[in-house]
Amino acid sequence: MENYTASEIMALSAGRLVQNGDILFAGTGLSMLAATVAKRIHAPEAVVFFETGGIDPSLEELPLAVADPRVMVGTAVNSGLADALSLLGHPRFRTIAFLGAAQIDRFGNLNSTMLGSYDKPVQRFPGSGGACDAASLAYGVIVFMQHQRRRFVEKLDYFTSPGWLSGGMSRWEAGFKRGGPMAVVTNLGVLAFDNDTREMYLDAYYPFTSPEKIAAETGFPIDLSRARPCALPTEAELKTLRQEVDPQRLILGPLPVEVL
Amino acid sequence: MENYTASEIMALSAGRLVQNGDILFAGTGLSMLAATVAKRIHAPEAVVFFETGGIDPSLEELPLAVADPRVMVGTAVNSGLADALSLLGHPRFRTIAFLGAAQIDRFGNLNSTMLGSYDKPVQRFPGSGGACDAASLAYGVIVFMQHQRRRFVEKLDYFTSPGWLSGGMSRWEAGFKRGGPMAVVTNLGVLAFDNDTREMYLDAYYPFTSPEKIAAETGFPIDLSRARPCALPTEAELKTLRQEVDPQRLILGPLPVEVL
Amino acid sequence: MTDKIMTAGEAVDKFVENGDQIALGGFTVNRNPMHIAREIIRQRRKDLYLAVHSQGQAMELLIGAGCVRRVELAYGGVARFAPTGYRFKKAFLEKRIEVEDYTNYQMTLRFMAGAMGLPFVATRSGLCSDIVRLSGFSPESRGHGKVPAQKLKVIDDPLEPQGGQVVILPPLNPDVALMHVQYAGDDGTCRINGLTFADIEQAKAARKVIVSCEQIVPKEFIRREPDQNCLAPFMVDAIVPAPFGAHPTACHAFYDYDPMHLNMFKKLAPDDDQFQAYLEQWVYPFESQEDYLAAVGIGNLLKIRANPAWGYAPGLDRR
Amino acid sequence: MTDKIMTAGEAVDKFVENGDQIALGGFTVNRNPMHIAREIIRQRRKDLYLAVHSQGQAMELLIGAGCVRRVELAYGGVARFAPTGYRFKKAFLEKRIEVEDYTNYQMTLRFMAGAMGLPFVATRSGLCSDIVRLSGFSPESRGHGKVPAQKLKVIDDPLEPQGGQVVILPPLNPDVALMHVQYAGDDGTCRINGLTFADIEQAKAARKVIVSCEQIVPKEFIRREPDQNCLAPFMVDAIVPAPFGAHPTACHAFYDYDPMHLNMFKKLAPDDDQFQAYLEQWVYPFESQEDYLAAVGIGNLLKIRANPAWGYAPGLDRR
Repeated sequence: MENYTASEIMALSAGRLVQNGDILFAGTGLSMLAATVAKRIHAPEAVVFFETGGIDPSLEELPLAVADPRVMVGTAVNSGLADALSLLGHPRFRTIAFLGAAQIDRFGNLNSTMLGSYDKPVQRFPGSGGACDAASLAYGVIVFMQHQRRRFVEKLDYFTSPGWLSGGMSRWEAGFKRGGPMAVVTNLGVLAFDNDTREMYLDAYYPFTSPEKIAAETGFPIDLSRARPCALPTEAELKTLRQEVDPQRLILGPLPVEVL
Repeated sequence: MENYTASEIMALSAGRLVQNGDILFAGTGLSMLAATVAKRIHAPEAVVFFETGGIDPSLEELPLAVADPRVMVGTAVNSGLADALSLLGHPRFRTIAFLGAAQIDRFGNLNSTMLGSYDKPVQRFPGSGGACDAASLAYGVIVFMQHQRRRFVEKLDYFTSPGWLSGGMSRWEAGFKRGGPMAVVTNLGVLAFDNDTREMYLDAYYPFTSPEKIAAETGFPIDLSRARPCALPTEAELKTLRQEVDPQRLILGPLPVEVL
Repeated sequence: MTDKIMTAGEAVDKFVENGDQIALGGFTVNRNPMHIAREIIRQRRKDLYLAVHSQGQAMELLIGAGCVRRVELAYGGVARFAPTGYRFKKAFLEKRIEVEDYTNYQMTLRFMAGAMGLPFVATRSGLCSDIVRLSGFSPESRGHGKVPAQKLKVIDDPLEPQGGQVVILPPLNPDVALMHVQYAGDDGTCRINGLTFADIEQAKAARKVIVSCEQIVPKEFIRREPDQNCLAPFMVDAIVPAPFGAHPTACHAFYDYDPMHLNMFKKLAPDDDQFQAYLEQWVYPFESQEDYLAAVGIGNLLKIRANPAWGYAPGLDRR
Repeated sequence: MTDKIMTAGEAVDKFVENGDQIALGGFTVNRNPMHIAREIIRQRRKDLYLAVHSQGQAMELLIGAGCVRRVELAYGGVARFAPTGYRFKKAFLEKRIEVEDYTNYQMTLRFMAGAMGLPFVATRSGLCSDIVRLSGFSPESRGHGKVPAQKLKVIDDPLEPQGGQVVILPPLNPDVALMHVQYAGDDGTCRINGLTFADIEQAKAARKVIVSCEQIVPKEFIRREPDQNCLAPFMVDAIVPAPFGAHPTACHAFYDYDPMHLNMFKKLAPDDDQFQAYLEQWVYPFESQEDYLAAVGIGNLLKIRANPAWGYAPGLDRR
């Protein structure tokens, strides 16, 4: 047994991708934790903002929604959607968006709208919200996913948010000025995208899994040749995450058995 | 000698065109007086706003500029240009704009930019400011002019603000959804526009002038057949204007000799 | 004192008609115009056409109660209390509503274009996505009533030959905007504390505006700080006094969202009969907000009451 | 405490280069960034390319001092103190500057488009006018540096076949925005009291932002009321402490415009030699704002000091 949970290593793995000074477009859940833990550990000048308009809140309590009143306190500016969503694409800033989705394809395109079709709907998800905006306009995107075959698919039922489109140069050819997914952080490992083909490959796997298990849970062929074991959470990282970021474990959920 | 000045009868004549509930896009100078006197006399629910963003200020002192701090006090909302200039075209409201100009043509098109041309400039005026926006988007426009041949011209040196364009239906054909000049208030009289041709005609002349004098000061042929003497300022109107609206006579200038 | 001050019953009766396009203020769990939404259900409005970005508990009730025929939205959910809105999902899957998907930025820009009188607005957000390629509204509905002739259009950048493609979006000018604010002056001037979401754009874009508010204050008071105000009185058609009028969603500086109520709703919402029971218990009986609040209970209201240092209820049990 | 706090000398040296496109904050007689403008003159910047809506005293000085080559504007004047700016008019007529005329709404929309990353913005304002038909910039300048390839474009409404024509405007993304505000936090957060004009859009559209302010306050203080703040610290490159930094233009809640100074300027401005004498007396000698204010004189500063009940100086002799 490890002394950390999948949620914890996910939050920390994503947080490590944040650079000091980044402007972070956070959702709730794990993305909130990743942003906050990065700020507390190695990126103190990173700024968290919410699509609802809260810019750089103090976050004394964890918001459970991007419209939580907890995103409106201690902020530099309280504004609204127009202001916050404009910031996503601002060329002065390295804006990094954390997104989740129901489905992802090998180029990091996302579905958070539905299964089936408008004519024959099978399942409905909430829809883009600001996800498609972030995927279109931000400097970079970090995707959180549950690693399951039905979520890592050959073809999205609905294409909500643009990743690397069909790979290669297609994103630029379409008219996007920047952006694209940087990494996919799952409960099994961290995936990245090849610099030329923009196809997903396995970058790192957690100690409690293996490249083979990840391949089995991925619904399209995936390059394992560059896979390496993921760096373990340090004691200091876990302490910050548990004691400062989510002490009530509202998002992290139960502690690992070992620690309990 | 009359017991009122040209400025006074101009302000009052323009003010009479205001209806209760109108949303008034005011400049400074006479337009400010016309709006304020109308509010105090017969249009108490009219609202004055400024392109700078001051909506419905209390106007305890007369502003000398649309960016005067006096337009920011007692307001319903302090905003900015985007908000105020958007209000001009709002289809819910009868927005009336008061404009001045250096030149006007028979269809009420205005020049407030220059004489001569970019290549061979002869005189420079400040430019459109919000005038072209108001002329394009407002429900109606009231123009203040000094009545001189060189200002009432066959052809504008520069076409800053659209009036009835070339008359008839041309304003609608161009793509404008509403608007057009309602009246031109000068130091000699009040001019209006024919409902079909949209050509300017003389509607009313002040007691101290005559249709013939007005025709002589107008640089294009003008229909005098509908001209009638202008209603005189009442004692009550003059009292409101002098005692409440511009007691310092910052805009009205000297009192008439008779009153002095 | 304006004669626009009235009850929710009067406001809905006067300004909301069957088939109207309605913009709902707030965002998921915050400042939803719940008191007005409940009144719309009580007055049994039908075939409403919602235009929203990220809704929210008000949309859940309105769709669940069968008031809605058509929705343009970016997001349908109540955050952690319903990652996808239960009634929204069910109505979509059972094809009882037609849904057109946009993004939050697109919806915000469309409200902004409507508010500013712009003929359309352009963005690159959504290029190549199904949001741009597909439409959830039936072809027969196109061009009728408020349904735009086209969902949007993709064109080459008219200014930059090398600029690639851009998405052209139609403005929104809803029949009615509903919003809940903290303060209204007795002249009708409105003030929002905390984030404004897209409420101001929505109100300015709409033909009619119904505002419910926590408190009505004198004109002289609200105009002392006009920098903080967001809507002039002439933009507003009805001011509805409604303390806790956003409950069970939050209202910054007044109260937090109500996790007890939202968790209870979460349990009932997926089932048709149980949802009906919720309406029977929490919506139909209460013409007055006071009676509704009595049912919520003073104990719960005190739990969610905001602490002025934070504007929310610190330490609230939110599980 | 941010390391962005610096003198005007340092800010101009670091962030303003010859040939830069500069957006000036304020409007005619209000909140012009005068302290920074004077410093730009002292540092003898050349060939500046101003992008403004309705300027203003700062533009008068910059054009008069020969710092400016090119202007995009809607209005050049100082209200009653110069219905058309004297130095602006003279430079235009003598062809020492190239001028491109737009409208206030058009300029505001262009800044907004720049701030929001919109590829362009559309309006019907100006259809059929010479603003739309003519260009004051030379054909040779087109497409070079910040000069847009086209002033604007008139196209058929792409969404509505019966919608007529619309004007398509290019966004503005100036190299530098200059603005004067009432308060900055020591973290760089900015707050404006009173009207914002288009300052916020201008700052958000710009690549670099220099802010002068009346007072610097602690981060903890300015963030107590974030609803009132307008710019986050990361948007700002330099914070310049500058009490009376907009003088002789007004700064709401701090001071009125200075009619004595503006009338004096009005007398001197039309004549080249006398204007030069003005610069020698009021601009070149003063590296520090304190020395400039000493020259203005405490008596005059007290006359224009704002009364907090109104935010201006009631009864000020403004003839």
